[in-house]
Amino acid sequence: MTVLACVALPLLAPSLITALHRWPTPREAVTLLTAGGLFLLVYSLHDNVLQGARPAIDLAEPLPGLTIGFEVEPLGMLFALLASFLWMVTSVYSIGYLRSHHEWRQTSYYSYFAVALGSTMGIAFAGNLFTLFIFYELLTLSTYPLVTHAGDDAARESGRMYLGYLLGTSVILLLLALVWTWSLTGTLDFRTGGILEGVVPPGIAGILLVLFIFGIGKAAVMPFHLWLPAAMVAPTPVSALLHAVAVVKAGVFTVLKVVIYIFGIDFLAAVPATQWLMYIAAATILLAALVALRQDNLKLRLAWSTISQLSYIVLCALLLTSSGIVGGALHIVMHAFAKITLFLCAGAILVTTHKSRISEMRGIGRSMPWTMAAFTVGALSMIGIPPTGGFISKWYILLGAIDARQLIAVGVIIVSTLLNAAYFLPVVYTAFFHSPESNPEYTHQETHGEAPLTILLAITVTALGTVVLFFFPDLPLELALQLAGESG
Amino acid sequence: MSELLGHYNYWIVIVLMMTGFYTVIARPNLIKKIIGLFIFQTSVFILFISMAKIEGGTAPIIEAGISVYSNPLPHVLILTAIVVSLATTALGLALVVRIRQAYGTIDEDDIQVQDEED
Amino acid sequence: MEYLIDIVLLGLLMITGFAIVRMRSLLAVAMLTSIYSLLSASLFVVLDAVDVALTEAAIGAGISTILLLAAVALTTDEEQAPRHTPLLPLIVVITTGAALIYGTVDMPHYGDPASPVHRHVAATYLHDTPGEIGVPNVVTSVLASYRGYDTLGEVTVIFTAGAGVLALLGYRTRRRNSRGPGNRKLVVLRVIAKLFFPLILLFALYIQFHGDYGPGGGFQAGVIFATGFILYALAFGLGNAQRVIPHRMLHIMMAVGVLIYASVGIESMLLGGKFLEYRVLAEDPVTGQHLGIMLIELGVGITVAAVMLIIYYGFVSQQRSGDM
Amino acid sequence: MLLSNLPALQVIIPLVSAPLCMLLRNPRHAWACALFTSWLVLGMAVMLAQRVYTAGTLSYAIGAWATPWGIEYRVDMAGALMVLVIAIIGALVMPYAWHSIQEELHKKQTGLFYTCYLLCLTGLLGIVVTGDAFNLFVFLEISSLSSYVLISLGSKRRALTAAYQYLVMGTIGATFILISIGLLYMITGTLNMADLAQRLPDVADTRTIRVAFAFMTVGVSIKLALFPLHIWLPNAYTFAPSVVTAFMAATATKVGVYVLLRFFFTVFGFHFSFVAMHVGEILMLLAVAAILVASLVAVFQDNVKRMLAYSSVAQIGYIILGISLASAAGVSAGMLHLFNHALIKCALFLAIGSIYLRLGSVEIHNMHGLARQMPWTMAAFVAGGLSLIGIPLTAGFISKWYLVSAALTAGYWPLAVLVLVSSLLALIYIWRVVEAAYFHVPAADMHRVREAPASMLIPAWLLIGANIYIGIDAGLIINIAQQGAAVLVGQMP
Repeated sequence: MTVLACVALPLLAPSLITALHRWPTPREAVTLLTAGGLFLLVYSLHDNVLQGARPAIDLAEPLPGLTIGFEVEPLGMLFALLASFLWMVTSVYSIGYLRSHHEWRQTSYYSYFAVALGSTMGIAFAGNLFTLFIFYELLTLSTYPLVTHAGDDAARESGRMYLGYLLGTSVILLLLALVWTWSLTGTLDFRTGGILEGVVPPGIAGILLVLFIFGIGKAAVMPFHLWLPAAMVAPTPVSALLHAVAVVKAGVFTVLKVVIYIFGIDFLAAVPATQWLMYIAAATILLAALVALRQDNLKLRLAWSTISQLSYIVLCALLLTSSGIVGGALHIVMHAFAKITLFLCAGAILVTTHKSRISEMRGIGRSMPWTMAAFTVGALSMIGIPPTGGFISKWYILLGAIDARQLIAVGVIIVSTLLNAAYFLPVVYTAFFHSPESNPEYTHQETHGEAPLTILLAITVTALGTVVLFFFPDLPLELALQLAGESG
Repeated sequence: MSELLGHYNYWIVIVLMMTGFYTVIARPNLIKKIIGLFIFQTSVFILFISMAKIEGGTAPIIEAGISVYSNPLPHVLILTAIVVSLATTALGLALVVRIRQAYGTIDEDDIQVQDEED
Repeated sequence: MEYLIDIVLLGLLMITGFAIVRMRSLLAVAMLTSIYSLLSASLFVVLDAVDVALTEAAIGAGISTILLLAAVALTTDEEQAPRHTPLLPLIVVITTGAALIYGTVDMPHYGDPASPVHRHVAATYLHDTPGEIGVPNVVTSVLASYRGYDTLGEVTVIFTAGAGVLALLGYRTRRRNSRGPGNRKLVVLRVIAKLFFPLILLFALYIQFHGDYGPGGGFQAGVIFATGFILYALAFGLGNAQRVIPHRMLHIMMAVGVLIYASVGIESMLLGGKFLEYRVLAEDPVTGQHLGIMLIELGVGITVAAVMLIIYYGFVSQQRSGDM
Repeated sequence: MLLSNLPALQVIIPLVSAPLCMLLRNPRHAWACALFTSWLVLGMAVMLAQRVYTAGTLSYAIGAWATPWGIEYRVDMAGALMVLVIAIIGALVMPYAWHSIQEELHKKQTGLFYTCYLLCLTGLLGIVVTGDAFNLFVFLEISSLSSYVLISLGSKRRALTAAYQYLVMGTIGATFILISIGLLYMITGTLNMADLAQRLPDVADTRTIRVAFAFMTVGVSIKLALFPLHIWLPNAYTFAPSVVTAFMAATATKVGVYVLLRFFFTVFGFHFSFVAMHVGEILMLLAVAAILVASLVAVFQDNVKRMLAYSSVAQIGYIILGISLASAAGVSAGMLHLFNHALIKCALFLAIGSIYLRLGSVEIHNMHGLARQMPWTMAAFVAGGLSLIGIPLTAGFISKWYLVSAALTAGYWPLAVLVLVSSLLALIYIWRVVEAAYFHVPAADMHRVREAPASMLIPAWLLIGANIYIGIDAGLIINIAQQGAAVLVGQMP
């Protein structure tokens, strides 16, 4: 029942939000209450799951043999905890951001945001691939209005790209893979050890794996990655929660689920295509990092960095080792905290100074020390420097690569870490150590101070979270280990 | 020879049908098309009636002393079909009259030119 | 001898058909179409289909020609030369024709008594009609009883055409014009019309009620009945004709005919039979059949006559001046 | 009396109420008559489907004449499903019609409009329930003639030429069907479909039967607008009154498909149609062409009605594709899509009809910012559009799923890809409307546009509701489609 409530609560909230569209404060209170309530609900589940329980519920049976149902397992638990926690933070942030930015259509913003979160919960708790696919599509559709929120030509253009890539890949490749799997095996349930072994020859399984990996466009494996930079026209909180956490993580989460519960990692070891897909993921890591290096727009640099980091997780999944799985699962969490911090900082800079280019941010650290300090924490975690959570996940990832004896993967991880440093540290350097006076155009910038309080609060929480996760990684780690144990 | 005679009716009927069919699809004049349809359908009626004919038979009206009658069923079918054909002709011509009132022409090509201008 | 007539008629039909394709004057084509119809009606007589011949003559050569002439008068007489090469239509037509010719190879021979057409269903009709229905004209028995439902459909088709023409052409009720245009020239026509009008109506009634015994029935009767009125309208003007049978009355007739037909079917259901099971209408099954057939033929006649007149009125009322 | 005569009454009731409707002078009464009849028809259709579902195929001898001498009405599961589709659409379209027809038609024509609508309903129902080949032709003509009239009543003059074009093509098609029936009769001596099916195997090897088969296929293909014989459809759907478009798009072409199924499977038999005549391969080619070409053309239309019309051609392609797979799974996927697409397209055309009523235009470039003025109508359009694309939780998804799965099972994976790619094309054309209505700055005089009346919104939303319901729980409808396919396919391997 709690499982159902987790999905239903955010999906039902918009009706109340819309009803209150004339009264901003109660409307935002509803958003906050929903977010808080959701987190509590999700949190209440985690104890049971850690003890091995798998709460499940079946809702409907649209097609004979295919149900819409939910079942909580460690990875879903982890993802749901992450998304619901960060939604709370982002909601607080959104209020400050939207108010100080005087955005229009705030009611529809909050409504679609809630629906998107509901879909994310649906993905996290999906009991089978069919249910997962439904919420996957719902997530795309509910985030589309958020991406095109600005309503101008650029937003529409990006919206088309967003929808085209995400629906296109999922309808043509992922759906094909789904139907194919179903017609081969007669089921789409998530089962330990997979459902394909013994039914499908490795050749077909290879084709299926290709369809799955590329069909999950939200994982942004090249060449289906361009929607992510395009989505950056959205308001910053959207980019922060959805395009650093919910949407993209839904993608890699699905990849992990498919690899572990549909194929089974033992079976995949016999599929030659796995190797090649891993190389593509590795190439994505490096190429996206190189592109990120050249971006002057801060949000775009973050977006390209996200593409690169997502492929870490895809790579982890394809390493087919238990440390790899642990690393992938942990990286979902660690990267989320770090990246959301970075995005929230970018948004804070935007609302306070109306600047989005890195080259304009000289000396900004002096007027916004708190924001930029948080940014630094996030950047360190992205690179994987202790004491931040990023270090832990990267450790497991490296371990997984070594276990799998994939020297190329090891090399890629090391090189990309250097690249991470190369594109994040200059931002920090520019902000703190460049003198603002060096550019006469921006002499008036001293007039602005720190960001609004709600924004700072949110940033502090996520930055702190990044550090805390280094010292107390127990909860995610336990869940990840349990997952790795299950996957054999 | 018997092969020729045996199918002579059908072959001519086919030629007639195709004459009508050709008029429908090749002629741009809307009335001519309707006439083509009429010829096409009437020829199909002849096909049906031809198959109903029986050698040495007579009209299917039961009379004492006659034992061979032509098949009444195609006659019945064609009675219905004639009515359908009349209904189609009437409707088609009514449409043509209205088209003429709306376009000032009943030539397909002229109408197409006008439609493209819209 | 029969074969010879058959061959000659078919040859004439072919010549007429080709002439229709070639000729550009639509008026002439309309007349040729009428001739085509008459020729095929004659052919139907040769082929023992007297009922069909009667209908084809009344409809094809009669009503259809009137409609065609009216349409030509309302539009234009001259057909423009086609602007496209007729290559594609020729290919389509030749392919279709070739397919049909291919199909004839395995057909039973013309007039062959052993052909399945004569053996299966039809033989039973011929054999059972006297006992089950009790009318000599087997065409009537099949039309009205064995396949009476088709005929209900047929009446509905004609009803649809009437409703359609009404919706498309609407109508303008004419003011009564006791003296039509050019009335001096019409004297002969009027005298003849006056003479023929009652005869035609009488003939229509004969055809209506004699359908059981000879060729004829409600459908042909309705057409002939309408023709009488068309003649009347031609001679005395549309306004006068509409005074005899007003438009509203035609609407009612057109609907009532279908309703009579259908209610015979519904009545038979109410009496515990199936739809259109006439034998339950009376104590004696054969009497029931007679009664049913008579009633539905009446319905057919009423609707057909009304629709023919509605269509005619619809076309003629489109003209701004002068009567057709 | 009612129960035992149900199959006949299903057709007789609308047939009788058409002349009654004509006698009513007041348009409102005529509308009430048509509305009442439509609902009655729906009630009977539900009863009929229930009886067939529990008791199996029903046979009704009209005039109590034994087959094959009399005309037989025969309703199996596939037929019951079709009757249900027609009845549901009719019952929903009629309440909608009142406002729309009042706006779009001349006052004098409204009474006749309802008469013709009832005749069209009669014709379509008659085609489905009949078990006699020639009777099928008669009712086909009733529905065709009345639909020519209905189309010609559109408010633009191009409605007339569209109706004329349809009349000419439709009559050619009907004459082809008549020729085919003639040839069949010539060889077998019978007109009853079941009797034909019994007698045909003995004579299947004659050229005459092959030609009869070809003519039937071509004739029916014109009626169901199979590519490339679809050219009458876009104009007819674009210029017909909105109600007519909604009704016909959901029923007329579907009945054509049903007739095709009847003849392929019941009359000629699976073996003759698919093994001897290779009709599966031909249909597959045409279906693929229809899906690709029509979807592509739809992308470039500015007139939404025309766009949806081309989309219909593509969707008919899906249905035919399912049938062309010549497997039980394929046929049931085709029938499922037939049902779902009827619901989807009707809802979309109803929404567009409401827009036409209020906006006076159905061109995309006039719809900028429309969603604020007509939120419910546009939401219905979006929901219908999503179903057309095949987004999960909609009926469109269910049928697409089955179609893809049937194609994969039959080993045609390129077809599966094609179906999915073309649903992306659907996404593009639907989204052009959505973008204009939701994400564009409103046009200057847009504020004068009001939301459509409830009588027009409710039918559209009922259809959307059905769409979503099927998307969530399709068990029943799948079961019916599979039973229908099983009846049709019968002895198929």
